[in-house]
Amino acid sequence: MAKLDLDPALVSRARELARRAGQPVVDLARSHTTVSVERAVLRLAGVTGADPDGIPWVNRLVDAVVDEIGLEHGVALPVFDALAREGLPATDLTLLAQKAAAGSVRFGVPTGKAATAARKVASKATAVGIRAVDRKRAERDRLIKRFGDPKQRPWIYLIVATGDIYEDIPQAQAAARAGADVIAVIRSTGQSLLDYVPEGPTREGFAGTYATQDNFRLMRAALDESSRELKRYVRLTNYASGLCMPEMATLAGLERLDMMLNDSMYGILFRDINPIRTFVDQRFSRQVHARAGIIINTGEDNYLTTADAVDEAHTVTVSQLLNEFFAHEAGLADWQLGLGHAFEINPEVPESFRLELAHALLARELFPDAPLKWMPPTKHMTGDVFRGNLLDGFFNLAGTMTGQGILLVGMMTEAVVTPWLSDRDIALQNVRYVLGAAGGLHEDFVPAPGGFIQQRANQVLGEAITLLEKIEGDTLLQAIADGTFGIMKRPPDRGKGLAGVAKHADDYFNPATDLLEAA
Amino acid sequence: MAKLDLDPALVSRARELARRAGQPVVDLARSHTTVSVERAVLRLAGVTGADPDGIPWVNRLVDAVVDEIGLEHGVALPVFDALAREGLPATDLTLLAQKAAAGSVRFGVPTGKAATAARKVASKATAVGIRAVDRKRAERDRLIKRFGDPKQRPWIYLIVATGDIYEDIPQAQAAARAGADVIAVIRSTGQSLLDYVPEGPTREGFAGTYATQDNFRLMRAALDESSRELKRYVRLTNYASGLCMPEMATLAGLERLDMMLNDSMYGILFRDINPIRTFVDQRFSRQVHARAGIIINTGEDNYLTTADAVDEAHTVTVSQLLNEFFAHEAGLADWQLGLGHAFEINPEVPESFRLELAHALLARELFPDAPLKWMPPTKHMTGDVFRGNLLDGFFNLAGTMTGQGILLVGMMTEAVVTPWLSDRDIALQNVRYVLGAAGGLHEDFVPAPGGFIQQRANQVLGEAITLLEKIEGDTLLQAIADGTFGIMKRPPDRGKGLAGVAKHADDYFNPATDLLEAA
Amino acid sequence: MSIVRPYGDTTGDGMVQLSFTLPIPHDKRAEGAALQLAAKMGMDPAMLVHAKQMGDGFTFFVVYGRVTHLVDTDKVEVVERDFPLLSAKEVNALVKRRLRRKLSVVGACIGTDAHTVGIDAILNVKGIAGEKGLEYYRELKVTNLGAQVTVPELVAAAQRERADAVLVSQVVTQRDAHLHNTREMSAAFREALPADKRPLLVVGGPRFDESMAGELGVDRIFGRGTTPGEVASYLVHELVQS
Amino acid sequence: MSIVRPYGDTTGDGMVQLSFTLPIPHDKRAEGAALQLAAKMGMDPAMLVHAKQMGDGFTFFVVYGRVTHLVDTDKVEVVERDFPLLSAKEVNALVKRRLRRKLSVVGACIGTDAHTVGIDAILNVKGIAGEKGLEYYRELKVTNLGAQVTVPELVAAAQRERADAVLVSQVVTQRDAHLHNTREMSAAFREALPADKRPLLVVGGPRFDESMAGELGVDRIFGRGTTPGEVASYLVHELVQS
Ligand code: B12
Ligand code: B12
Ligand SMILES: Cc1ncc(COP(=O)(O)O)c(C=O)c1O
Ligand SMILES: Cc1ncc(COP(=O)(O)O)c(C=O)c1O
Repeated sequence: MAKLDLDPALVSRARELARRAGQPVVDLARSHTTVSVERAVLRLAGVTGADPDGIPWVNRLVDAVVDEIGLEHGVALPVFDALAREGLPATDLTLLAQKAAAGSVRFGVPTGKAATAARKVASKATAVGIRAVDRKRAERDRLIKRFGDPKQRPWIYLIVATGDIYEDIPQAQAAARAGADVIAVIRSTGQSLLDYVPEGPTREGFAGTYATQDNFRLMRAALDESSRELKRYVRLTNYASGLCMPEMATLAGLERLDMMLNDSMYGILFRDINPIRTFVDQRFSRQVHARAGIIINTGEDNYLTTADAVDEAHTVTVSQLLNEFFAHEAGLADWQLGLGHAFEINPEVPESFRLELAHALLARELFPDAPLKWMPPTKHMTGDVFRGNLLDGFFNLAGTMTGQGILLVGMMTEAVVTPWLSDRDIALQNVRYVLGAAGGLHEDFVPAPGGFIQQRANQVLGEAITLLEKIEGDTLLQAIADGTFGIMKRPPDRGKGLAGVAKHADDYFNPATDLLEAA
Repeated sequence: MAKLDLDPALVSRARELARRAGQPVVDLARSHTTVSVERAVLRLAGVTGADPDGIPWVNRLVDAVVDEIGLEHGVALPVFDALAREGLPATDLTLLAQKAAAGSVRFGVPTGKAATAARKVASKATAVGIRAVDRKRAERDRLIKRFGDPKQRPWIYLIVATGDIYEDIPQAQAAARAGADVIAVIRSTGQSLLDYVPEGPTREGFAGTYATQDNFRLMRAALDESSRELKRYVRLTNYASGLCMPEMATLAGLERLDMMLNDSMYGILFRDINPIRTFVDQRFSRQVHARAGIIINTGEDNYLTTADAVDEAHTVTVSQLLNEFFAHEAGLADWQLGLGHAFEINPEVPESFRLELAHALLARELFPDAPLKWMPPTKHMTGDVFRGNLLDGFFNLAGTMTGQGILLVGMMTEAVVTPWLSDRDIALQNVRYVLGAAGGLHEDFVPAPGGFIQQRANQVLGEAITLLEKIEGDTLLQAIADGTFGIMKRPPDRGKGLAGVAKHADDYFNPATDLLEAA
Repeated sequence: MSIVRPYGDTTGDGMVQLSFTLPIPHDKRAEGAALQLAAKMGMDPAMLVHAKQMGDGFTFFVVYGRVTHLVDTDKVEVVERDFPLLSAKEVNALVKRRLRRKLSVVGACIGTDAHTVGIDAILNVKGIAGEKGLEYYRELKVTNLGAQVTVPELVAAAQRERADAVLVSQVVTQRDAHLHNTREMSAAFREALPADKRPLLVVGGPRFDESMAGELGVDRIFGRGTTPGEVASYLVHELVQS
Repeated sequence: MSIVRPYGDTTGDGMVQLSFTLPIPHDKRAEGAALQLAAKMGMDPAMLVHAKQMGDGFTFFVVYGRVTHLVDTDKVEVVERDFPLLSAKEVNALVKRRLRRKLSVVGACIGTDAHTVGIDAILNVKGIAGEKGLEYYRELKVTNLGAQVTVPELVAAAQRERADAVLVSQVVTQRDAHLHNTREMSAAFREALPADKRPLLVVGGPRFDESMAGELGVDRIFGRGTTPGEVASYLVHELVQS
């Protein structure tokens, strides 16, 4: 089914360059930790709940440890050591956090026997959490077996974004009934910069609903109901992104979310989060996703909202190759790689649709086993909703003609509001029409040999290789600082959350990473 | 560019069968005349204007002749004989009509010298009219040379239908400016059953504007203005259809209309006009169109509004072959054959878009030199205007992917109202997007050998041949009576306008036909 | 709950979408004019999200916003079906038993309207939406006059066929053609026949307002998506049962 | 002519298109409810042309019809440009000659809004619609703080940079986030600085109502499609010329 006549040697070279450009970042991630990584460990070990101000006990506990002895040892050793000293069982970890918050617990880094004991209890406690994740994965497998997967590719992915979980739920169920295979609950605009995960069911988000463990659970339960009704397992998506990326991944694993937005650079570029913080958080979160059987969705589509989709098409390819490398390194399998790309070429550009086909096919053929995530037009959507629905139709068509795996359904009101109930219905009708009427058209789509589409795809691949060569020489961190991706310049010593990063001390201990890497 | 792998022997056989099925109808047309054919002759010979009740003098004159001596001799001989007897010059033919209406002229069929003289003057007078048509054709050629043809295929064809020529004009000009290459002024619902052509500029049509010589002239002048402004010759279309088909063709030739809706069976099926009346009128009107350099548009699309577009697809093919035969017989060249077909498959049918592509390509490959007229979805359009605009987009795409010649632009409000100004603008934007973004996609559209599209096209061709064999055996008139086309049953001895048909007497004389056939 | 509001994405948000053209060129004043109209329609706040000039002197607008109006579903006036839906079997049985002759129905599309698909869907055996048309009913005698029937022709046919009911279709509505034609038709029947001899007058078509029957002088109006079964049930209810 | 009506296909026809959802299932009553809303909005007659149930309890409607309202273009209130449009050269010359120092502009996207494309279009050299952004102007000193800037950070930056003007962008509008953030920002400047030391406060974004400046406590609002030249001209007009 190779339609582009790509040179396999060039493709290998591109992958090898991505590996070489990515490896230093992996080394960085392996030698650093962050407050959120540590909080994620504590969540796996069983700390739950929040103080009366809504600050989670994991935050209080990590903060207490950091205040006293810093982050560089990891929190597991000092925490389990303190637990032992307090004479509490591992199931009372939350109680320890409360005591620590009250200032009644002291922390130190144990050595010798105390360390060995703490390590052992810590590993055991964390393993309980990881087993919970494993059970959720098995449960998902069972439910998929029982209810079945969507009949068609691409899977149909829809967002809800009311800000209120109790409005989101009926809208998500209506969408599922109308054909959605995947529901994503968009997060409130502010959440990614919060250095804690809010608690409880929530009703007050802006342009999105807070991601909380309770909201995850409520929505997953609602979609389980829909799955039963529809005899089709409806997947749930949220974001492992922002300052709490590792914790989000953990909560997703614990609440059986099925996909997570999880990009190696999105937070850096679009949330101005510190690059090192992001890469460290990213590696941990991906290890959790790998274990939880969660499909990640990367965010290359976003670059094309700030950069031009024709001029910068190759930056998408480069980023996909990097995301692939980081994902494999963290243990994710190809079927878990929802690499992102988007239909964002200015519709006024001559042959824009054929250019989109070329770009979409290039991704398809570079990553034949990944369930590519195909994102709809956003930047060139205007208040002209009639035109908007038309563009979305051509986006859907490109998706089916090029065999995309996950189709994020575009809304005619993209430039106006977060989607209305009716927008979603109209959008799904659009998808149903296109997939129904032209679902087999890919059979008759044969890019002319040496023609416009093949030439364009090969050109983008060539530009991607040139760029990768440059990145490999300059380092990826420097490339990010230079504005290579999405024209956003993000130097490694700037951005939010840097304070929450520490280089491992020699005695750094993280039972979760150990367990995840042992598998 | 043959994409369907049609068997040339089958194609030839289909054409031969159409010839054999059509010939008896041509023989019928050659041996009959109608009141409208005769009125057309008088129009060419210079009769203009109407009585105070709005009944054209051509009608009064033909009626007077018919009352006295019947229709079977044609009106030219008796009229020019009477003119001579009244001592009037040929330029005073209208005066004669007025006298005849007042009852002060007697008519007979001259013989001998009187007949020879009448024939000569009649021929000369009619030739003046035909020369006027020739001049208009030359003028069109000049203007096209000066302003240019549209840059792209398909030509973009838009309708205006306010009922008021003075609202139509600015709307047509706005449409031309927004990209229309062809403007069609839809006629008032009642007009096709009027056995006369209304006179003067008009403002009171229902769902369309009366076709009158003055309205033709006003709109043509307005579009000449637009052509000058836009540096692109904007074509004008109306209807040579209904009871006055021959006169409409004549007026179109005299006022430099560029295309005319002119089908061999539309009036029979959808206006319940007598089949023989229609076939006679049709042959004359096509001879005029041939002379005037007018492109005809046939009406096969209409069948698919009453019959199913999949089940009855082959009836469209059969009708196209018949229309082609009748057109060639009447002297039309291939470039003048805007054979009709339509995107009318129920969008809920699986692979409906690929079926549309198969049907559209079949027409394209059967008639490679004809500027096929591709009609938009109407029957399956609903009040859901958002969905409507999407369907129209896929219609436009099928048009460009299969190389259609004339694209009648679909409107999102198809199921609601005759088009609003804004509907037209939205529709043109749709066309511009599709042609701009995917105008070259046909290069990459290669129906899989032996696949869905090729199979479907060959199946339709096969069904068409089977039906043509049946028609050849039963006669075309019988087939029409049986409801073969559009499930409308129309026996040859029923329907409107039969009274206005006569079999030629031996001395039948028609100077226009003689001149047109001499060429 | 009888009071509702339009729903965008949150209960009670009142959001609607509106589009229209104003016959003025596009500039700030035109945008203000568009917002003025939206305000008069009760949109507050109204967001002008799209404006595009067409030709010289027209601008198309798309507006989104919240309407302040409340909808009271208790105050809705609808022509509810006030007769039971019967199967073809039941219709036939009732006609046979109570009327003891076939019920005569004359159908046509009058005026210059040539849209027969709708009336044929009701009358022809083929029917629509999986229901057979009235011709399929053994006890109904159907005369379908087709399209472009003049009112005098229709009245004559009704008399000739001793029509119990006359079914008229009107699809073209531009300049209220359907209303004019319907009024002309009902007046002609009133003129031609005394009240007790007059057939039941039924009109149908996709753009009728079903509540206008009285105003138009007919007994019943059927709109978009009517099925033959509904019509047959209505005829039996009016002509056989009451 | 100052009175106009919406235009469908004939002058004065008053035709508009409307769509919305009601939180009720689809039936005749729901259609009646939809028409009731259309009537309240001034549509008469209103044609319900599409109705589709979504999920259990919602129905989407499309309505076409004539509105009875008149639009009076003389009564339109718009924020017209009340300053001359200047070229970059003219702007630079005026600042240089009259102000005799660089004019300091601080820009940011505040709150949790991370949409920088709009403010960057105004500030960055690259600009938009063929016009260079304010950084290109030799006599302007631009400090672009980027996105997700808190109000205290913005006030501090404005003081540090001795800002003559503060330019704030707000793109997210759900639950009126843009209005809340703008009010918070203008209040903070009022609190932090005496009136005569306060920089000119300018906000922009695609969904602002330009006439709300007073209400929001800012000096000017710029909406959809603003170009850098307009902003520069306005700044010079307010800060240099008057
Ligand atoms: C098919 C069609 C045609 C065919 C008609 C073939 C035929 N033999 O009927 C052809 C191609 C010939 C045609 C021609 C024209 N058409 Co036409 N046509 C349509 C189309 C595409 C579909 C109509 C249809 O068949 N609907 C399907 C049937 C089943 O639905 P229905 O009619 O609503 O009927 C249902 C109910 O309303 C009800 N019902 C209807 N009648 C009755 C009667 C009774 C007694 C009862 C109980 C119930 C009932 O029950 C039916 C079943 O549920 C519509 C657009 C659209 N998508 O709606 C335009 C449309 C109706 N046509 C239109 C026009 C303007 C024309 C022309 C006048 C254009 C022109 N100037 O050339 C011509 C001339 C026709 C004429 N003189 O009337 C306009 C009318 C605009 C308006 N609102 O006034 C429309 C809306 C298209 C448009 N937007 O311009 N047309
Ligand atoms: C690009 C984009 C993004 C990019 C932003 C990248 C970046 N660095 O800016 C990314 C992908 C990161 C993004 C993310 C999100 N986005 Co966003 N995004 C858009 C999009 C597609 C285009 C916006 C844009 O760039 N327009 C182009 C610029 C040039 O236009 P502009 O902003 O209007 O600016 C002009 C004028 O308004 C004016 N102007 C603007 N600001 C200022 C300031 C001053 C002082 C002046 C004088 C003038 C001025 O001048 C500019 C030039 O003419 C819109 C949809 C759309 N098509 O509009 C959605 C949209 C704005 N996003 C939206 C949302 C909800 C989000 C998210 C919150 C979704 C989520 N929950 O994950 C996230 C989070 C963002 C956050 N925290 O703010 C919504 C907002 C809904 C609403 N009305 O409240 C929109 C409308 C999409 C939708 N329908 O849901 N988004
Ligand atoms: C990869 C990725 N992560 C996260 C987000 C959303 O970010 P946040 O919730 O952090 O605002 C997006 C936006 O669409 C994304 O593409
Ligand atoms: C071939 C043809 N003739 C005529 C017409 C219109 O007919 P009339 O003006 O006779 O109603 C149509 C309708 O679209 C048509 O397709």
